[in-house]
Amino acid sequence: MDRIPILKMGEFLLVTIQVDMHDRLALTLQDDLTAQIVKQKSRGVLIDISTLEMVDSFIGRMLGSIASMARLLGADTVVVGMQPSVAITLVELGLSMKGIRTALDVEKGMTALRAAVLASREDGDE
Amino acid sequence: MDRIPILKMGEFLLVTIQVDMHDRLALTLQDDLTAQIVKQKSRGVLIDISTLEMVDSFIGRMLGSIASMARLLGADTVVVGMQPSVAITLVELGLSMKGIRTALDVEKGMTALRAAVLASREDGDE
Amino acid sequence: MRVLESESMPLRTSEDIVLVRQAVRKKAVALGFGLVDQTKIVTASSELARNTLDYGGGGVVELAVVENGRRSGLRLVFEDHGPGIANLDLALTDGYTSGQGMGLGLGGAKRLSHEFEIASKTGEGTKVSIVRWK
Amino acid sequence: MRVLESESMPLRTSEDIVLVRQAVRKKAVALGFGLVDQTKIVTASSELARNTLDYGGGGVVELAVVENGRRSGLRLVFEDHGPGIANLDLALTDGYTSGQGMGLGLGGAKRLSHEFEIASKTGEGTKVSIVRWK
Ligand SMILES: Nc1ncnc2c1ncn2[C@@H]1O[C@H](COP(=O)(O)OP(=O)(O)O)[C@@H](O)[C@H]1O
Ligand SMILES: Nc1ncnc2c1ncn2[C@@H]1O[C@H](COP(=O)(O)OP(=O)(O)O)[C@@H](O)[C@H]1O
Repeated sequence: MDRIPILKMGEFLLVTIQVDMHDRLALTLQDDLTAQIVKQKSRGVLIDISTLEMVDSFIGRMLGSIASMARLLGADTVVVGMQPSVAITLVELGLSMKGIRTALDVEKGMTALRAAVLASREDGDE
Repeated sequence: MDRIPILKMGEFLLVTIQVDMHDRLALTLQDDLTAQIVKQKSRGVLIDISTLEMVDSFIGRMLGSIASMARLLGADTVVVGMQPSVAITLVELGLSMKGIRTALDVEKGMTALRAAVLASREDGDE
Repeated sequence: MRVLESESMPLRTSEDIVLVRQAVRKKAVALGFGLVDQTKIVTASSELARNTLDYGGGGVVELAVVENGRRSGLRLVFEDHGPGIANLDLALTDGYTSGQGMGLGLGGAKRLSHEFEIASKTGEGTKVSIVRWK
Repeated sequence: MRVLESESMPLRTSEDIVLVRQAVRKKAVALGFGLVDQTKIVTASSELARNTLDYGGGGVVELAVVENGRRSGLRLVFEDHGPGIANLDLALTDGYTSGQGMGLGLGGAKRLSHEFEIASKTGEGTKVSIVRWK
């Protein structure tokens, strides 16, 4: 597989990572997502990692970069479904995923994104 | 309660945090532990947080400080029993507990400490 | 957003932070929040309560059960009459602390909540409001 | 420490890192590691495999099932003939990277393992060995 598909759901983008990504694939995803946010004028990105059995510092950094770039482009990012064993390992690895919102599942992730978009509209901007 | 008890188990110290600690109590624990490591010439510290329902940045920083100070005094620290919900929240909070080893339970924590002590003896020093 | 019930608690000592955490947990459980959601809002409350105490010189928190259409949630409003925050962007930056902290309280509380508002005036005080929906 | 079985895998491309992760997972499962322990050793292997590739210019990893008295465990030895590491203490410091990384690979792999050894000579290469006991 050389590309992870990006789904458009209204004003949000949904990515479900279903394979053990090699590093180039992760970088391609990062680029593709940035391009899609711009193209679709998306307000939010949901990244479902519930099937990921491991997040190392490379993937952690990728998730952080996606969130930062999305923010610059006016979109919020929520990482969804992180397995508890992955979270425990991340803590010991010493990785802080600064700036990354998480949610238990896609539904809760949507709730979080909608609230964020609503809040930033009320404010005019954040 | 104004003190959390510290148990001596051979060359290790065991602390079981069983209360929702207020900040001063956490700082007292930090001081008491440092004093006991020196007094007992301990090689390792096990901190059991399995009953803690929350770790905020204050407690996270305390755990990190204990590990750093213990390290300076020649002792390894293992934090034991972190609940998955706590780990997931720590990741979103953005806290990296740099330098902290974790283990699922006290038994696995002891395994990790024994291995660390053995390894540093074989090396002469780390 | 409709307020269904609300209660206020003082924030004067570090024991008060513990009481607030426990009250927030109780309300979250009563609202039917799952364990992870409970932990998130309790952790956010602990960060903000400590700021009110340490930087605001103490204050109050209002815990409210709120409703918005079909959604119910928990709203927490922390208020103090301390020195205020001169530069809000800086204060919200992860890693920035003017004290001994880790600089994650405000940014972390924001991520752990669904809504986050902060208002502060130098010399007058600070008010931080968060909501977490069920 | 007695070696019960061992196998070697090349590390030449970023796909090889994925294969190593999968092989490590398989061995950890076969040894009866719990899910968290599996995840820890797999994550450590991923960090070290990437270093072998990115900094060491490629190399090999040896996966071995080992035994020490009644304990069984998994030992991974990563070896390359790259430029080596001039300052090991610096390389092991959390947050230090000479590249684009997060500087957590070596320190993190050490924490995620029960035993950790590193040997490196400038101009000759680097060898990192970790063990995780069941
Ligand atoms: N209630 C408050 N009153 C005055 N200043 C505050 C208040 N809350 C936060 N601040 C300021 O914002 C900074 C960042 O806060 P925070 O992100 O919670 O990190 P920390 O609590 O670790 O310092 C604080 O160091 C402080 O200068
Ligand atoms: N196999 C290796 N060969 C040469 N240098 C290495 C090797 N492994 C690690 N290093 C050096 O150690 C540094 C720290 O490594 P690490 O902690 O894994 O962080 P990162 O991989 O994010 O750079 C690297 O940036 C590199 O300079």
